Amino acid sequence: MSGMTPIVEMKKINKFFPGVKALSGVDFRLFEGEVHALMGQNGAGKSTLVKVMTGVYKQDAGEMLLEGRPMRPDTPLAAQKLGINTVYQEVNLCLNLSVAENIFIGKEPKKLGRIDWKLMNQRAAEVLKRLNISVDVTRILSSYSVAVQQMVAIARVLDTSAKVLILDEPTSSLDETEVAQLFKVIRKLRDEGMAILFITHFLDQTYQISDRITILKNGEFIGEYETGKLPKLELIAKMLGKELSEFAYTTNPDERKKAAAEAASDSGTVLSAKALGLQGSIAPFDLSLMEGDVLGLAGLLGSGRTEMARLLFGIDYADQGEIFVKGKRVAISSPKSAMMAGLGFCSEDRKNEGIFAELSIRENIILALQAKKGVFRYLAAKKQLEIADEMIRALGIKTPNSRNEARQLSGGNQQKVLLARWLTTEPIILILDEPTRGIDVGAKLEIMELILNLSRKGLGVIFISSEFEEVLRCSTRIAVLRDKVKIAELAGENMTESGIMRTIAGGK
Amino acid sequence: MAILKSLSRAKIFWPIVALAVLMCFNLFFTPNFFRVEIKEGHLYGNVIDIIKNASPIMLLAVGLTLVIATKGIDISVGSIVAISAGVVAMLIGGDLQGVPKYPIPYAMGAAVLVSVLAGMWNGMLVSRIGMQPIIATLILSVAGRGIAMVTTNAMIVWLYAKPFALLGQGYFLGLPFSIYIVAALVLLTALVTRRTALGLFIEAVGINPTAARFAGINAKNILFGVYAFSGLCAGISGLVVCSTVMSADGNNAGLGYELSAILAVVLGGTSLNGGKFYLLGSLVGALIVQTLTTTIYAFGVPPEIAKVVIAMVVLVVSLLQSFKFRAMVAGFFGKREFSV
Amino acid sequence: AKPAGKNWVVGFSQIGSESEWRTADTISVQNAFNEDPSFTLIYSDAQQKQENQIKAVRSFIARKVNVILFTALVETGYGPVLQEAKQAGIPVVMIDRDVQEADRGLRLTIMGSDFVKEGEKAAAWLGDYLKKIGKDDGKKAINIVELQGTTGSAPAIDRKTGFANGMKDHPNWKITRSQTGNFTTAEGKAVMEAFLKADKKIDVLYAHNDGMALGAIQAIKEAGLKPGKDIIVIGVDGVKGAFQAIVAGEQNVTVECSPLLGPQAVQAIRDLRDGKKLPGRIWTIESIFDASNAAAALPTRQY
Amino acid sequence: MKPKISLNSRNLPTLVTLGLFVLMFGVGSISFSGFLAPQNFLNLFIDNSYLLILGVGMTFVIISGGIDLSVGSMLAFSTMLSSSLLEKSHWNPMLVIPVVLLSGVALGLLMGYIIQIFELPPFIITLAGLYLARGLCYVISIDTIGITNQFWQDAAHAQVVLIGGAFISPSVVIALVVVMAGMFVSRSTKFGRTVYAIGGNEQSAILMGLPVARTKILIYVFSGFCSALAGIVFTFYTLSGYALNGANMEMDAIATVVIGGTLLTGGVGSVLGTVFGVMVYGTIQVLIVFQGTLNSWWTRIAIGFLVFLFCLMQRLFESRKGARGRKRVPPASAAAAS
Ligand SMILES: Nc1ncnc2c1ncn2[C@@H]1O[C@H](COP(=O)(O)OP(=O)(O)OP(=O)(O)O)[C@@H](O)[C@H]1O
Ligand SMILES: Nc1ncnc2c1ncn2[C@@H]1O[C@H](COP(=O)(O)OP(=O)(O)OP(=O)(O)O)[C@@H](O)[C@H]1O
Ligand SMILES: [Mg+2]
Ligand SMILES: [Mg+2]
Repeated sequence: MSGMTPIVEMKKINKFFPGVKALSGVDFRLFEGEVHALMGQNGAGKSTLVKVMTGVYKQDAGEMLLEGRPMRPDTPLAAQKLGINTVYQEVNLCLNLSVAENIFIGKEPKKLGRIDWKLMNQRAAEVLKRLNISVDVTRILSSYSVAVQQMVAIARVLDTSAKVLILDEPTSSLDETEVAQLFKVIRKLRDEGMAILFITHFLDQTYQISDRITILKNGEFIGEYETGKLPKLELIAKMLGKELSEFAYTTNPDERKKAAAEAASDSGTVLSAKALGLQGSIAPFDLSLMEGDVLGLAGLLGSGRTEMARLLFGIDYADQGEIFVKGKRVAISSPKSAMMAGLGFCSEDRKNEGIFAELSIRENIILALQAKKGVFRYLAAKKQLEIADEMIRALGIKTPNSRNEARQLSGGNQQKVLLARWLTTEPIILILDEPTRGIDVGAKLEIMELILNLSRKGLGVIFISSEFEEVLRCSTRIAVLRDKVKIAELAGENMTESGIMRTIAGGK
Repeated sequence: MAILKSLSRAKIFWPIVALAVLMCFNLFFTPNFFRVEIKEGHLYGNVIDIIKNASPIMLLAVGLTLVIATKGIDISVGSIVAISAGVVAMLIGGDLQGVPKYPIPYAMGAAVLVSVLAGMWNGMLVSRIGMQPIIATLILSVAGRGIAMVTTNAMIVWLYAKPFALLGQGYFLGLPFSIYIVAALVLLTALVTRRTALGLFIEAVGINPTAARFAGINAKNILFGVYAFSGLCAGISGLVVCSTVMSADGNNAGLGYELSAILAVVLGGTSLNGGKFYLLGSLVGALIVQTLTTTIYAFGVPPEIAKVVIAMVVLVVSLLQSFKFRAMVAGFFGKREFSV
Repeated sequence: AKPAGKNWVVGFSQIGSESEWRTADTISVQNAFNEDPSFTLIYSDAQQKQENQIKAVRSFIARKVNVILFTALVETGYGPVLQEAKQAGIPVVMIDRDVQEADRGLRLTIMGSDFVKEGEKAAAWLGDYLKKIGKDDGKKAINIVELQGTTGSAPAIDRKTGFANGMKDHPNWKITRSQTGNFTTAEGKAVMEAFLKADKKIDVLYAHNDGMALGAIQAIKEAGLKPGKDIIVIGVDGVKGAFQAIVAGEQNVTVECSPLLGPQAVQAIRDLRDGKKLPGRIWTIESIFDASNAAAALPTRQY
Repeated sequence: MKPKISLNSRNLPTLVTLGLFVLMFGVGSISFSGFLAPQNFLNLFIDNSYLLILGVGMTFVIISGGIDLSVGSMLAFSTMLSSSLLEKSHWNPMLVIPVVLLSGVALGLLMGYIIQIFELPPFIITLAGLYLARGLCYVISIDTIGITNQFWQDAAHAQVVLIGGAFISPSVVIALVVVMAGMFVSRSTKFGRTVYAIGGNEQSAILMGLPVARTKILIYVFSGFCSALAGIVFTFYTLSGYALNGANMEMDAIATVVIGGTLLTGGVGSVLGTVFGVMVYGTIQVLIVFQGTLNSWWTRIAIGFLVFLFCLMQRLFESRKGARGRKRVPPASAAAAS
């Protein structure tokens, strides 16, 4: 490799944001015909590097070369013209346009100077077919799930004959078959000579697809490695700078399960739902959660896990069934009433349903607590500061100051802020919808550790994750969903990956 | 609190600069602009006029600041001013001897009540029915003037009840009485929004209503509340407007005030995209707008080009607030970036 | 024309309801026609927009009215639609405000007042009054400030012109400041406040309507001066408020511009229906009111 | 343009507006003789041709998530400029038209440039534009300027007779051409689709590599052009320039666009919807004239009430439609922060 000129080479890149050194002296090389994984913890600077490369940000120092010649894209458009196509971390599409348009806008097929809609729709369907997706491409994008949207974002950049393809966490909301399909396409493109930069927090995926790995840590360049020559543990160690044994509980699920089962057996029920359901959203289900229980929700994308969480938290209003908290029937008609009843909920869509981008980190953290206390019992500034700093420390949120705007945080740190928001309300039941999505290994472990610690203190947790491994690791029991129906509850012996798989496959 | 203050101070800097520039212009070019004398036991001068005449806009701006912070807008306030003025005038009545038909406080209370109801109507359309604010309030801005005309029978109602003149024409400790009303309202609003969590909730709703709901904030009630409050402010403003000229003119009272007030809020640093709001900034914005008007009168700008002058000043003040513009002027050329 | 005694539909396109004067005008016309059951009045308010007036006249034609009463917002631009009315055989009677010369053939007659003349009357009155109180020696400068109506509106332009015409005989009269008060009391007051601070000596205030004059009177009082004595106050229109102010000695004069055109209009249309020929111009009866006759007239004022 | 009109969610608001128009016209026809005449229908176009043109420009602005308050004043300025060039400077009409259109383009460019480059809110900058254009009117003349120019006279008096003796004016032809062009541009060009994308999510549009800055500026240029053209058409209508023309007309334009189903939050709407919006608006006015006894101030209340009914109905239709899927975040809340 060292003999060739890289397609893209970045040398000694520096990028500062007010109070944050996002990148300092980062080197990066991307070659033709390779899949290059960029690894690092939340806030390591991965997305920033991508944005510098594609003209969203301008670097403060350093130079960039494209096929050996200096390049200076100053807008994403310019980068595209240079042959660099990107799917950014935040799915960036226009929900008001049709699926086909989202794929083709800016490069629509034309006939006699006007957009050829027929051809466009046809071609869009074809591109999506390569990803094994078949949807009505003339419908507007907002009518499809995040997963479909993610695939559309990928389809958009697959269409062209670009030299470089950048995918910033494209798989965070895809299920396994979708990932497999995506990888097939990526491999094909690689074999055709495209250079692909791939960012993910899934280590397995990194090993499945990548040829080489560049590791960043705290905005600094750690090293560039051949994937085959870098054992997984070493990779993790390099990313974390931490020893794995520190996370004893989670790495030893069996012991944990035993301990938790004991704890749960002699404690009371904190939450139970009886025949709770909403027409067209989720079929009536029963559910009960003990003190110190972690109930995992497993299922494929679109199986109705989010719907279940939304019903419990009063975001959608159930048209049948009832909810009991600590044995008392409660009327949950809004998130506020759910909160007052002792529930907390971290949404899977943190950009639109979680974070207040322009509010400070501190305000983001105390908001739910404040809402719980009511308008008039305003937390004094000092108290706010105390709570926020405590949380920032406890969850390891990377920020120089709790006064900074939340939008400046990296995705994973925003997730932690959300978690902090709910923890400060001291809920007795916490619902976490994909809290580990788009989060690096270190933070994932930290969050899972946190969940377990909380449950040990008596908190009841409902934990949703698309990774069965995580669900298995944390949960004392697992509810399995399929097609908006809760089909089974697994405990003890049956709680294995194959058990879940079999249950999901079972009914068909 | 300290942080909030320092932030708002930074925000308020540019509006104050703009105001200072306008004042400087007058210092050099308008004779006697800053002369303040004592007449009839109170202060008398252009500067006093500016404060006095800016009061109605300031009152509106207070309400609008909160509305705009929720990413809304209220273009009906001008019409509500007319309604409030009409109601109070009809209830006090045009008796030449100055004997009010109904006691003045009752009349004022009724006018304010009607205005709050109007605000609640807007709030209902926005928060419950989910209409877009500009359209929801467009309805009342069109119909409201009609309502004002109906209340006054399309006549200008002249008032002669002396005590009522205090609001808009009276003086207290040498200063226009209306400025105390403004001060009281602002103080109260600042207290309620900054000493409770209301301000934070309003900002949260303005930035991300869904997330606000998920965090347990009753976004609908907040929206409803700010529009009702805006109605209240417009109602008080209507009283002052009516008292200033001791008459209610359904056609012209408050005409175009909504644009001036929105301008004041934006010049004061609150973004039309919602979020952080700056009450003091809005007041400075209102002063800018009024200083401009008074300057045009006092300097003797011909009416034909007055509008052009206003346009230019609005433009310059807006540019002053643009970070990009300041960066450009400061010579940081080519530092283009997209915030994502 | 149709046979007499038959029911007629009258379309009335009014400018709007921008002032109390205008409202009085509208009500006067409406009442006058409603009192006579042989007329059906269709009324349209253009909300100060020329395009709305044109639309209204078009709709009148579609509705096949017998006659159109028309107050023109501006002088120009009604040619095409008046042409259409003529083609449809519908006579047009102008009321209060006329259309420009070129289009006058398209309408039957005009009834109403003359804004230029109002301005001239105001200037003439001022000349007499100054002579009477012996303030004007023909040499010493008389400083006049003017509160204009809405910039560009016909009454504002004409009343300014008329007054300027009247001033030609008095070289020592000087308009020191002139600014728009948009015909409103509030702005009249605000502008006058600024005038008072900028100029040491103001002898006369000429306001294009009474509303602004009344606002200015309050500003004068706040400045510690006596309106009507220290500063002579002239208004136009003759609204009730002005009469009250004249009686109170705070305003000196108002030049009447009567809005009560209804009875005259009905009479004209009746004549038309009866097949009589209308004169080319019907003047409204108007006078001027100052301290000498205002008190007597006050109880009879309708608006 | 899309070949078939299907009843999908995207053109539902347009159809609702169309339905309401038909309903109102039907009510008028039943209640008043002379209402249901071909000419009365065509009058809607004759009397609102300038509003149609303004509406097309405004539709683009609003779909992009912006707003243009200057259109009414720009129209007035355009009437003043053309009438003074024709009558005072005696220019050739063939020169006046392009110069006036260019002036609209220039003012639009100025506003668009400031909005885009300095990241200032369109509401405020176009408000400044409103004052500026109105002020320039007075600078030209505070008097009305009647137009005697023969070309203009001909354009004003000309009637394009259709079958059955009913006629339209040349202005209607111009307006329809603008409408067609607007429909074409919005549906079938990259520029048009970029406008929708910006309205949907500006940040996304940037990251998708769309020419956002250029498009945003062009939107205001186009709106400026439309205002200037509407001004010319307006002079065909009134044969004069008048500084007070088009006061508050921006609100009429915005109202018709909104009644036509375009969302003020951007991203959703259509030019055809605006056409129906204008028709509805015109029909309301004609109905009120035909009715003929409503007091002037009651008409205002009535118009306010009608706008209310319209928006209410649209909201109901929308929520009925939205009730089918589970309610997700509306795209509006993801609107770009600046
Ligand atoms: N627009 C911005 N303004 C200020 N700070 C920023 C901005 N964007 C990123 N940062 C900061 O730069 C650092 C790097 O962020 P970046 O998004 O590149 O991390 P990342 O490696 O992609 O993390 P993740 O895996 O969580 O997505 C973070 O500390 C973040 O807070
Ligand atoms: N606004 C919408 N309109 C129509 N269908 C929708 C809408 N939002 C989601 N869906 C559909 O509803 C299903 C539920 O998706 P969702 O992602 O919420 O499920 P889930 O079980 O929570 O899975 P996950 O949490 O892994 O995303 C999907 O099939 C999706 O296509
Ligand atoms: Mg990232
Ligand atoms: Mg989900």
